Amino acid sequence: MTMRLRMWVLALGGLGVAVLYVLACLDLPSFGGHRHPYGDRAVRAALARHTANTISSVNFDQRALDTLGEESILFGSVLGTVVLLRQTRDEDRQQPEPARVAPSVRRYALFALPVTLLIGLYIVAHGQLSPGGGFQGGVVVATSLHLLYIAVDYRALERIRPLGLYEVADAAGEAAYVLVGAAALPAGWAFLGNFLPYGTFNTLASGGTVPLLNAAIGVEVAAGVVVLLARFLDQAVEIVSTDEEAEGRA
Amino acid sequence: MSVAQTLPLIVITPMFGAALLVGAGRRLPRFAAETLGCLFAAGAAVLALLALAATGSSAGQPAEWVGGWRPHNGVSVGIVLVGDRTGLGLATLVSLLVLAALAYAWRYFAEPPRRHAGSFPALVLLFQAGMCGFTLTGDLFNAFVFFELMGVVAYALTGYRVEEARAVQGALVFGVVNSLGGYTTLLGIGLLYAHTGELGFAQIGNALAGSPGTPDALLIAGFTLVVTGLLVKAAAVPFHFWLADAHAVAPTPVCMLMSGVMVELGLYGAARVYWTVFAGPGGMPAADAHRALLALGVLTAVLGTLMCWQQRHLKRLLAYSTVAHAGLFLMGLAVLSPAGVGGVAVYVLGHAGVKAALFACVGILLDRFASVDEHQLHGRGRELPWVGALFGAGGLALAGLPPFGTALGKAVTEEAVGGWATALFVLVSAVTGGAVLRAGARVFLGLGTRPADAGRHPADETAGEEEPETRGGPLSRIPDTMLTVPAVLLAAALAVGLVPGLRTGIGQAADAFTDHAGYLAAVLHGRAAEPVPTPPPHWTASGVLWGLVATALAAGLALWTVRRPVRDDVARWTVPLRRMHSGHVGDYIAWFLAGVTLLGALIA
Amino acid sequence: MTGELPVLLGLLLVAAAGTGAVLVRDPVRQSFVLSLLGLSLAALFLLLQAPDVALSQLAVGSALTPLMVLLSVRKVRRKARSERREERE
Amino acid sequence: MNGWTAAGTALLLCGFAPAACGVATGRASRRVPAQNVATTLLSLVFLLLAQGFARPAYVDTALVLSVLGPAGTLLFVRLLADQLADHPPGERRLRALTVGNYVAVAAVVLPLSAAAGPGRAMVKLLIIGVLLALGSWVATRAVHAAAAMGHGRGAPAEGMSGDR
Amino acid sequence: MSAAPYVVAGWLFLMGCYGLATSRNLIHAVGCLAVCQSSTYVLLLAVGYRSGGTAPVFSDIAPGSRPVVDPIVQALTLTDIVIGATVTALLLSLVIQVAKRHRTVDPDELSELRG
Repeated sequence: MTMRLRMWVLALGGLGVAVLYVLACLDLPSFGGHRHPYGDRAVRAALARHTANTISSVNFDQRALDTLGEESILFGSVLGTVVLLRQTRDEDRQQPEPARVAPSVRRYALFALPVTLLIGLYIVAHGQLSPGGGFQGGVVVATSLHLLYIAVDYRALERIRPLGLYEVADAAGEAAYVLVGAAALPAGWAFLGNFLPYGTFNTLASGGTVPLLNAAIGVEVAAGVVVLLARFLDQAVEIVSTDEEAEGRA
Repeated sequence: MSVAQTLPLIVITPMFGAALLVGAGRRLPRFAAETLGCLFAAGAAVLALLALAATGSSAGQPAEWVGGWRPHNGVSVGIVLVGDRTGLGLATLVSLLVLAALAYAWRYFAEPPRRHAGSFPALVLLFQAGMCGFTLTGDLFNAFVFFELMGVVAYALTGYRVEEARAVQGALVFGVVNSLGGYTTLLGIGLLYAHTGELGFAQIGNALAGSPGTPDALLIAGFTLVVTGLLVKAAAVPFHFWLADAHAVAPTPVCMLMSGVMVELGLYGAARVYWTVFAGPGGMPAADAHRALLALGVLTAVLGTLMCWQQRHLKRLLAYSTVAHAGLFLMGLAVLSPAGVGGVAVYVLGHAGVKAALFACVGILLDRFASVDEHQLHGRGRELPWVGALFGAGGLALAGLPPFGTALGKAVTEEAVGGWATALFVLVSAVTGGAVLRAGARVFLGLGTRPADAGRHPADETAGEEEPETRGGPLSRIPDTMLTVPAVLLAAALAVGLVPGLRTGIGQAADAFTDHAGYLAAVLHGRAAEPVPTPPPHWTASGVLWGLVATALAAGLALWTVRRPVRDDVARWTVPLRRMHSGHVGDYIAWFLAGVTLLGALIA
Repeated sequence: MTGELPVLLGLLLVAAAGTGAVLVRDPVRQSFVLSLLGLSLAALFLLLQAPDVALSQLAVGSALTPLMVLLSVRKVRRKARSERREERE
Repeated sequence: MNGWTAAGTALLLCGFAPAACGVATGRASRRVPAQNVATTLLSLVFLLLAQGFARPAYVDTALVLSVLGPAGTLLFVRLLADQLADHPPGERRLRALTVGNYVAVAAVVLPLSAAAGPGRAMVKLLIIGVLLALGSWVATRAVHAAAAMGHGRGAPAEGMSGDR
Repeated sequence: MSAAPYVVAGWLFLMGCYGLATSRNLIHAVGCLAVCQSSTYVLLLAVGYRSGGTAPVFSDIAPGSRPVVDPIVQALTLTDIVIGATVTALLLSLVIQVAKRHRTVDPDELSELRG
């Protein structure tokens, strides 16, 4: 198709979608309205189960199946990335040359790593109380490890990153979510039923199974993101195709 | 354990299997990993079959509220899984087909990625989990999540052979277009949520009933956007472009799944959303939905047929035949009646078996000769008589030879649509079946003149030289599994047409599927409602006759074509059509937007 | 009405950053604008009283996405550069 | 809308928005420092808004951004070192930006701490302030070092071409 | 004001589509897809907003003391963001492979799948 024709089709289509959408917007309840039946029910249900953060209650209790699906998407795409960015037959690995980083930057990274890690763990642990949760904290934890690549050296990162272990942790997070969900099935509970005592409102142990599922997500996300980034780093830093390498030696 | 309680197990069994395979995959030898994959797929299949058998006797639609959030006074905060016969039947079909694909792939691939023996089965299991979840869920957003799960895994599976240049390109196009479709659906979900304040199918339907009357622009836009994403998956024109590109390059076992059932799930989703959400008072008037679906269906069927006939790349040929059939399914659903749904259900079952079997045969050719090009393979298939027989039988079944399930489905559907549609159904079946038979005659029988210069092909065409998918060059002999799987699949397609019990079951499933009020009552109030029974799909004399006509036409068309010299150039009138299918992401996005506009205009 | 002025500002920032991310054609420069889009979205989310969502947008948008994009660019460019050198030889 | 929210909005408009313009235009040597300023100011906006909405819980967003923001900047420095080396940023401008960051952090965190009064909330605020200050210090150091190393380099170790 | 968030969401979606359709670099196209997706975040959160409301997180306020915004859309958006990040990762890895096998990331130069 020529560029010209494509632009015409695009313009017509875009115009039509815009008209459709704008007409719909005119019928929407105006921004900031007060009718949220499902949301109000969700808040009441969260309070009834002693979960201070309603969003966590929705994610890990009321609509926990969505989160299982979401976790599986993450799991599947990490697995997909591992498969897609594998080292193929016509590729070799090359040890990257050490990066030169200013000592002050290196010192900052070594200081910031544990701090970031702690903040990530805090965000995971307080998921059922204050804003945050397994996903947000998990990504922060994974990012903290990559400070080593960013500000120290790739090889430093490799030393603290036994990939096999992280892959197992990734799978374990996924399995744990399923298992916690199914744990009370034999006792007649529904799948993902909140079978644990709800605990005291606004304490770390409140919310029944919410903290457990939250932790499972945290483990999976942290491990999954590490594995994911490892594949990208491998490709960008280590893996070279054979012809590239030969030409590098020449 | 009640039927309802097994519903989540159908979804989580393959998920858990995938987690296990990845967790233990580094230590597992390939054999163990593949066995484990098959076991978990089979486990889910058994669960789905048991649940289906248990519902078969009662009229109920077992509903399981995940997390135990049962509704009080018709409102709940949870997500519901609904095990009506259509949903469970599709979950069963998915699981069985996954099992077939895994069995076919048993010794199929070249070495799996180092230390990741379990990746392929694990991805397929996740694919299965996504598809089963999509069939069972009764919640709009949850459907979107499972839709994305099957999407994400399907992109990875399509690009699985990363060393193949086309594979990664096709997977990328597939990923971009389908993701955009998913986001469109999500926008629609947002609009519907703003309108009704609910997310469950039944809950939204219930809320809409509160404001009967002609639908406003908001409802029309919501319906259009939600359905768009599902029609992208269903490869309705003009959202179909990704399908041929993805199918042409995906590993054969994945093609079996995508053509056999994933595309049809898009249609299922659209139909499910229509009947549960929009079919009641305050929803979309039936005439509007009918007009839109029928128009898209006809367009899809015609375009798919035209493109199918033009192909020499066998996988693309089969892919376009899937597009054509998806158009026929869409036309059947557009009738908006139990008869249409029942006919389509039979057709989908038969088509899944036939199409998967045909892909399996092509996979064998690819292994033997490192090509799926009709011209290059001319006569070389003579040494594979069994594969040829299966391929030919598949072609005849695709054309609608009674008593295959495809023939029954075609007959019932065309009768439901009625009138001029019969001619279109016969033509589409004849041409797509004829294209398969033509290819079969050239490849396996060596009929016609051998193309002088098979390696050459015009710029606007995709030829079929490929890297073999199997390990270390062609296998010493075809593994038994690779031959058994297509045979079993064809036998299953035959059984769909022959087993009377299946037909009554499908008839009841279709009655319940189209019963808007019954679904709402069953989900929100736990009341089993008996839908008004309609006659189940059955053979009629005219159906058999038209099936035979289509088959004869297909055979005649195939014979007539192979006797004529092979044309090297592309027929001039097809050039604009081919140019449309450019493989360019930008073009596809432009058509996508145009398609949304078209759909909206048809509905409004 | 004045209570929603901050939201309007957030919306404008998001719209501007989104438009910029499309119009900037070079992927390296786009990665800057994408990280900006992430930050603007996080601000908008906080203004819409969604701190959970703002947190996850920050987690994804401030380091993860730019890192993936930049690593991809590096891989792609390295490949292209070695091709170019090959051609010259 | 109270004073804190107004201050947060004003900072978003008059601080973050110009910094964003800096991120979106120009060479890497301008974008990278601007990116650091943008994240720092956004953290401060979050702090002000948390106070304005009377929601201490919102402070967590600023806390996360105070560590992820510098991480993002360092990442750009690391992966675009060549571009920074080819066109090093002005020494004086860098220093001015850092000082500006320090001033902004102090100007926001100190009044907020005073408003919070002694206690856990105040400690958290001060920690965020320190992290932000450290972050903008290290970002400047990193940019500076990357630019300086460029002068003495032979072949880039694994850097990317600056051909765009 | 009452429709501004919805309009911004629509604008982002169409802009993203425009970028996708005219992109000359697949990495850029993946970025445009992310822009498309951000429209869904904006729409969902705007739909759930309540004037004068605050987040339904009761770690620092007493339940019932203030009106709260809709938690459901926030949970949906969270899920959506995760999906967005993972899809971006997957598509980028496909782009890397396209670059390796086709030696270009310009969609205009990828012409192997036709007709």
